[in-house]
Amino acid sequence: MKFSVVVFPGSNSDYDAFYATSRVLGEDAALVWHKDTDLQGADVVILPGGFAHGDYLRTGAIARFSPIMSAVKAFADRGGPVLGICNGFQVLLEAGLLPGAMVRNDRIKFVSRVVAVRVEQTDTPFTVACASKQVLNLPIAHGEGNYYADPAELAELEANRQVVFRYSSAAGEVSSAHNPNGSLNSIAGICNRQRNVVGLMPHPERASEAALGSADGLVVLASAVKSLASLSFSRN
Amino acid sequence: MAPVVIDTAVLERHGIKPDEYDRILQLMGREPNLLELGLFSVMWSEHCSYKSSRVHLKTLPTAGPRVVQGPGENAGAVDIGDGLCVVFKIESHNHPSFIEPYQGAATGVGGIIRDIFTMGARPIALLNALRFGSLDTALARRIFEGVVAGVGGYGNSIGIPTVGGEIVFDEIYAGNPLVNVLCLGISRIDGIVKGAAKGAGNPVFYVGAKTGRDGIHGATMASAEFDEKSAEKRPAVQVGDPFMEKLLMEACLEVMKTGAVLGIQDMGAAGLSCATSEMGSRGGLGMSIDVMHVPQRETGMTPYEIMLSESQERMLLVVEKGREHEVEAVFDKWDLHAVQVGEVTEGSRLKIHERGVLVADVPNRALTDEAPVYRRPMQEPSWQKAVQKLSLSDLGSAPPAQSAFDRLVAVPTIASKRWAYRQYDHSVGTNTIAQPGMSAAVVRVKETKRGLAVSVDGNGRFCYLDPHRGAMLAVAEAARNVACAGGEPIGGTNNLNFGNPERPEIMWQLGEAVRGIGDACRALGIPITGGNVSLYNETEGQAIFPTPVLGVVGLLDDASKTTTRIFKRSGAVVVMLGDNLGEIGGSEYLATLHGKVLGVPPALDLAREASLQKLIVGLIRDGAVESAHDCSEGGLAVALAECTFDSGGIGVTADIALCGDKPFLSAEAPGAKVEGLSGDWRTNATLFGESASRILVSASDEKLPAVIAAAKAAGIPAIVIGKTGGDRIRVTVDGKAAIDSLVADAEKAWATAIEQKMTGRAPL
Amino acid sequence: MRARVYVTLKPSVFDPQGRVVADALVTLGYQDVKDVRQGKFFEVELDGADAATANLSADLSAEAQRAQVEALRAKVETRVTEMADKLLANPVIESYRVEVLP
Amino acid sequence: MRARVYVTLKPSVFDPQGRVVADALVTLGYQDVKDVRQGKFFEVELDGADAATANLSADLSAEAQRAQVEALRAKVETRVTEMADKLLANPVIESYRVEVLP
Ligand SMILES: Nc1ncnc2c1ncn2[C@@H]1O[C@H](COP(=O)(O)OP(=O)(O)O)[C@@H](O)[C@H]1O
Ligand SMILES: [Mg+2]
Repeated sequence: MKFSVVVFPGSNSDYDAFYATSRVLGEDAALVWHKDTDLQGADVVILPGGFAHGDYLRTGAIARFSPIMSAVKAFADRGGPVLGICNGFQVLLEAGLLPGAMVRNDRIKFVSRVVAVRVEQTDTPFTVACASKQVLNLPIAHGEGNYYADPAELAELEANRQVVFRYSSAAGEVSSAHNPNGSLNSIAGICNRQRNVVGLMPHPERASEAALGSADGLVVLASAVKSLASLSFSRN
Repeated sequence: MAPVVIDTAVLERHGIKPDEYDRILQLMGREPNLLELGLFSVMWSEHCSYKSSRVHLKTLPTAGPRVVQGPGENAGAVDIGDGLCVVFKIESHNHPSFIEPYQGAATGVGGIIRDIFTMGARPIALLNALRFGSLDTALARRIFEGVVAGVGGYGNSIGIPTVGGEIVFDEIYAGNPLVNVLCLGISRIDGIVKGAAKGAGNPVFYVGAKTGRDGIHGATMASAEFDEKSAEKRPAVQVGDPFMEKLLMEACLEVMKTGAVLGIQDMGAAGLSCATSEMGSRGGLGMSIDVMHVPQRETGMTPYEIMLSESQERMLLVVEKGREHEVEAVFDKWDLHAVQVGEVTEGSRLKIHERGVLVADVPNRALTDEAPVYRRPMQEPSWQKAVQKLSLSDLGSAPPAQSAFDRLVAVPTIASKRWAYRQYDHSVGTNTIAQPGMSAAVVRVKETKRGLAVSVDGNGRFCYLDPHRGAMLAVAEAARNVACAGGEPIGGTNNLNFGNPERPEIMWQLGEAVRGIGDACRALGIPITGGNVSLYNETEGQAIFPTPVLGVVGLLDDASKTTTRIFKRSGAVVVMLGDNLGEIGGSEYLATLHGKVLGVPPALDLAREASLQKLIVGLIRDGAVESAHDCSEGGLAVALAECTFDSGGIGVTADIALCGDKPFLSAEAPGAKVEGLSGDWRTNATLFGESASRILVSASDEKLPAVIAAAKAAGIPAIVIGKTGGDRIRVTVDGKAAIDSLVADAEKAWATAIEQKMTGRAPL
Repeated sequence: MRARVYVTLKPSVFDPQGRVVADALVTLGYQDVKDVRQGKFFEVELDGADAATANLSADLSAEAQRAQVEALRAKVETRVTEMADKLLANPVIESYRVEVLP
Repeated sequence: MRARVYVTLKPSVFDPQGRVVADALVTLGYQDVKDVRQGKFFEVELDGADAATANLSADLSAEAQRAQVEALRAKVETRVTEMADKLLANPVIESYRVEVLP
C-alpha cells in the first residue's frame, strides 16, 4: 500500500513521515511536491508537519491554495484516508477539510515535549488498530495548537464523536492540568463527519521507534494499513 | 564613484587605523576610492580577519586521521566511516543579541546553518551556549526570553532540532550576553563542496533574499566595544527569514547533487564583499561582478551599500559554464531565482562594476590573506595572583551542607533548563536519541548504526581565575560529557569570547586560553576543525569573563548503546570514577553561597583525563554501566541528585569519604593552598567541590567487578559510594549525615527554578 | 493606491497574546489596564491605481475628478475586501475591516 | 477609555512576512499587488477613565466638560505611549502610533 506525503515549501517533517511509513512500517511511500496535481496513486495521504510558507500570515493559510490541494480534496471526497499532522492539521483546518481553527497556545510559547494522548475513537482509518481509550506518548512541537471551534460546532463535534484524540494524563484522565496549549475540550485531534480525514497536533511519526523514546505513534500509521482492507474508495 | 577625500574622519568611521591605511596604499599601489575603502574596512575588521587572534589560533592542533576538512573553510569536517563525514562549526552572535535579542539570536542560528549546508551537508542538529546576567534583573530576563525565543523561532521553523546546549547566568554578562550556536550536519565525504572559485569564465550566481540596506557595517560593529554612543549608531538590525533559508537549504542541497556547482559560499558577515573576495582568493582566481544584476530590495542603492550589505539568507555560487540551466531549474522549482552577477576571471583581482563601469578593482588576497596580523602585547593582569588566593577564614562560617544543597539545585546555572529547551523543537528529523537535559546530546546517523554525541561547555569563572587551566577544563568537560554518552571524541570546534584585545590583559587571557585549548586537545586527541572568535565583549570598559566555549563531537559505533545520566532502577551500585579532591576554587558553591569568585580552578591531569574518557567509552560500549554522569557545577552532591532527576523518583543513598585537607597542593598549582579547610568547610568542599575528571556511574552487582577491574586497568580510582533506591537523596560524609531530601522535592526545585524567575510565580 | 486590512480575533475567541500583554502591563505598574486585544494589519500597496488617477485628472471638472477617484477607491475597496475574505482573515475566528488610504 | 497602538517594522527593516503574503496574493491572481507590509495593533482598555468622565459631566458647562475630556484623553495618550515605549513596540526595529478612541 502506498502513502503519499505532500511536501509544501517549509514542510519540515515530510521526510520523517516518509521514513516512518517506508523504512519503519515497510510500506510504499512517495514525496509529492505541492505544485503537482497528482497524488501518485496514493492509498493514504499525509500532510506533514512543518512551517508551510513559513507559517507567515497564519498557520496553513497559504498552503491550502497549493495546486496539490485540489487533488487532496477530491481524494478525501472519495473517502480516501487523509492524515494531517501538526502543520498538516492546520492546513486541513484552513482548507475547510476539517472544522474549526487554531489560535496561539494559551501560554504563548512554542511547546516541545512528550505528552500523553488518549485515543477517543477507534473507528477512523488512523485509529482502528488502537485499543479504546489507549494512551499514547507522543511528542508535540508547536506554537499554535490551541484548537478552537464555536460552541455550536464544538457541540456537534462531540455529538458526532469527531474528537479522535485528547490530551490526558499518563493514566488517561483528561483535565486542564494535562492540556499543553489550551485547546477546547483538551482536543488533540479530530476527524471529519465521514471520518476519513483526521488531523492531530502530536507527531506519531516521531514516535515510531523505541530508539527515539517511544514507538507509540506507529499504531496510528499501522491503523491506516489495517483499515485499508475494509475501506473501499476509488483512487482516481 | 564620486571622488571622496579620504581623511582621518573617513578612516575613523571605517575603523581603519593610520598604519592600516598605509598598508592599504601599499597593497593597492594607489589611493582607494570610498567603495574600496569600505571593502577593506569590513574585510579587515576583527570579525572577518581574525587579525588579533590569528597568531594564536595557528597553534591549535588541527590534524588527525579522521579530519576531512580543517579550519579555513565554511565549516570543518571529520570522517565517521561508511564514506560519511560530520560537518560542524560554532558561531557567535553576541552583540546583535544584546541590541535585539530575538532577531540577534535568530539570525545567529541562520548564519551557522548556512555555513553547514554550504559545505554540502544536511544539518541535523543545533546546540547553543548562552550567557546572561542574573535572572533577578529585568534586563537579563528580557534578553534571555528574547534569545531563547529567537533560537527556537528560527530552528523550529527550518526544522533542525535544537538538541542541547548550556546556559550560565552571571552578572558579568549583564551588559554583554553571549549567544554561541553550534550546527552539525552529515555529508558524503565525496559530496563536500568548497567555497572556492574554479575555472576562469565560469558564471557566478547569486541566489536568495534580495539585498537591502540592512546591517551595513555589521561586521565592524561586532568588532567594536559598546559604549553609550553605540545606542545612536545602532545599525539596522537584520530580521531573520527562516522560511527563505529553508528554501535555500533544500534548493542548495539539491543543486549541489547535480555536480554543476563548483564552489559555493554563503553571504554572512561582510556580505557580498566577503563571498567574492574569499572565493576568489581560495581558488587563486579573480572575480568580476556587476552590482546592477544583484537583486535589490530597496531603490537607489549604491555599489558601496550593495557590497557591504549584510542582508540574511543569500548565497553565491560558481557554476560550471554550460550547465547554468540545470542550476536555474532547481532554484525555480523552489521559487528562488538564481541570477548571474558576474564571472570567474584569470588573475587574482576582485573587479566590481556598476552598469559596466569599473567602480572597484582590488587584489582579492589584499582583502583576505594579506589582512594585517597583529601580535598584540600580552600582559598578565595585575590582579590575577590576588584572585587566586582563597582564604576560607575570610569568608566567615560555612553553611550547613543541607541548606547549601537546597540553594545549589535551584540556582539557575545548575537548575534544569527546560524552560528554555521546551521552546526548541528537539524531535524533528527523527534522529534525536538523547534530548536536551542529558549531559551530551546524541543523534543517530540514518542508514547506519552510528550515533554522534555532542556537547558544548565553557566555564568563564575558571578562565577568569586561570585562563590556561580554565580552557583545558572546558575541553575536558565537553569531551567528558560526550564520553559519558558513549561517544569517542573525534573533533572539536571552539568559540572564543573575550574582551577588547587592544588591552594587554585581555590579549594575555586570549593567548593563555588558546594555549590551554591546544594542550588539552593534543592530549585528548581532539583536532580543532574550526571555530569563531568574538572580541570586544565589553560594556563601559567592563570585560566579560574570558569565555572560550568548546564544542566536541564524539562517535558511537552503535547508537543504541548510548546511556544517560539517569538512574535506571533501584538496587544498582553507584560508583565514582576519579578522585574527590574537594577543590572549591572558582566553584558554583563559592559564587552562590558566598558571593565569591576566588581561588584556582581544579587541577587537571590530562593523561588521567584521557584514560578516564577511554574507560567510560569502553564501559558503555560493553554495556557494563547503566548510567553515567560527569561531575561539574555543584560537585558530587549535585551530580548525584541529577542522576535521580527524571528517573521517576529513584533515590540514592551514598557515603562519601571526607576529602583531604591539602587537596590544593598539586604540582600545577603551587601557592594555591586554601587556608581554613576544616569542619563544615571541609564537608562542603567534599560535597560541592568541582574536581575534574570524575564520573558517576551506576551498575548491577554482577557487572560491578568488571567495572572495578576495567578502572584498575586504566589506572583510575573506582570507589563504590552507594546504592540507588528509595525515594530520597541521602548523602553522608564519613558516616555523618549531610543531605537528606525527598527526590520529588529536590527535583521540583531544580526543574522549576528558572520558570519561577521568569514568570514570578510557581509553575503549574 | 494603498489599503489597510485590520484583522482581529472575534470577541468570542480567547486572545492569549492580548492576555499576556495585559498581564505584563499590570506587572509593569499599569494597574488600570483592564484588557488588551491584539490584532494585526496588512498594508497592501496596489500597482496602477495611482496612474489611473493621474491620467484622468487633466481634462475633467473637479467634480468629475472626485467621482473618478471615488469610483477608484470603491474598486480598490472591493478588491482588497476580496483578498481579506480569501486569504488575509480566517472567518472561523477572525473579523476584519478594510480602509482605503487617501 | 480605550486606545490603540499600531506597531510596524521601520521602513528600512525587511518584513519577510509581508513579502510572503504579497507573493501569495500575486499567486492567487492579484497581479497588481506591489507590496504588503504586516503590522500589529493592540487595543488597550483602561479602567476608571470612563468613570472619571461620567463623574464630571453632571455639574459642568459643556465647554468645561469638553476640556475635561480632552485632558483625560491627553493623559491616556501619554500613558499608553509610555506602554508602547516600554513594552508594546521594540524601538530597535519597530515604530508605533497611538490613537485614543472616542
Ligand atoms: N541552551 C540550551 N539549549 C538546549 N539544551 C540545553 C541548553 N542549556 C542546557 N541544556 C540542556 O541541559 C543540560 C544540562 O546542562 P549542564 O548543566 O550544562 O549539564 P552538564 O553538567 O552535563 O554540562 C545540557 O546538557 C542540555 O542538554
Ligand atoms: Mg556544562
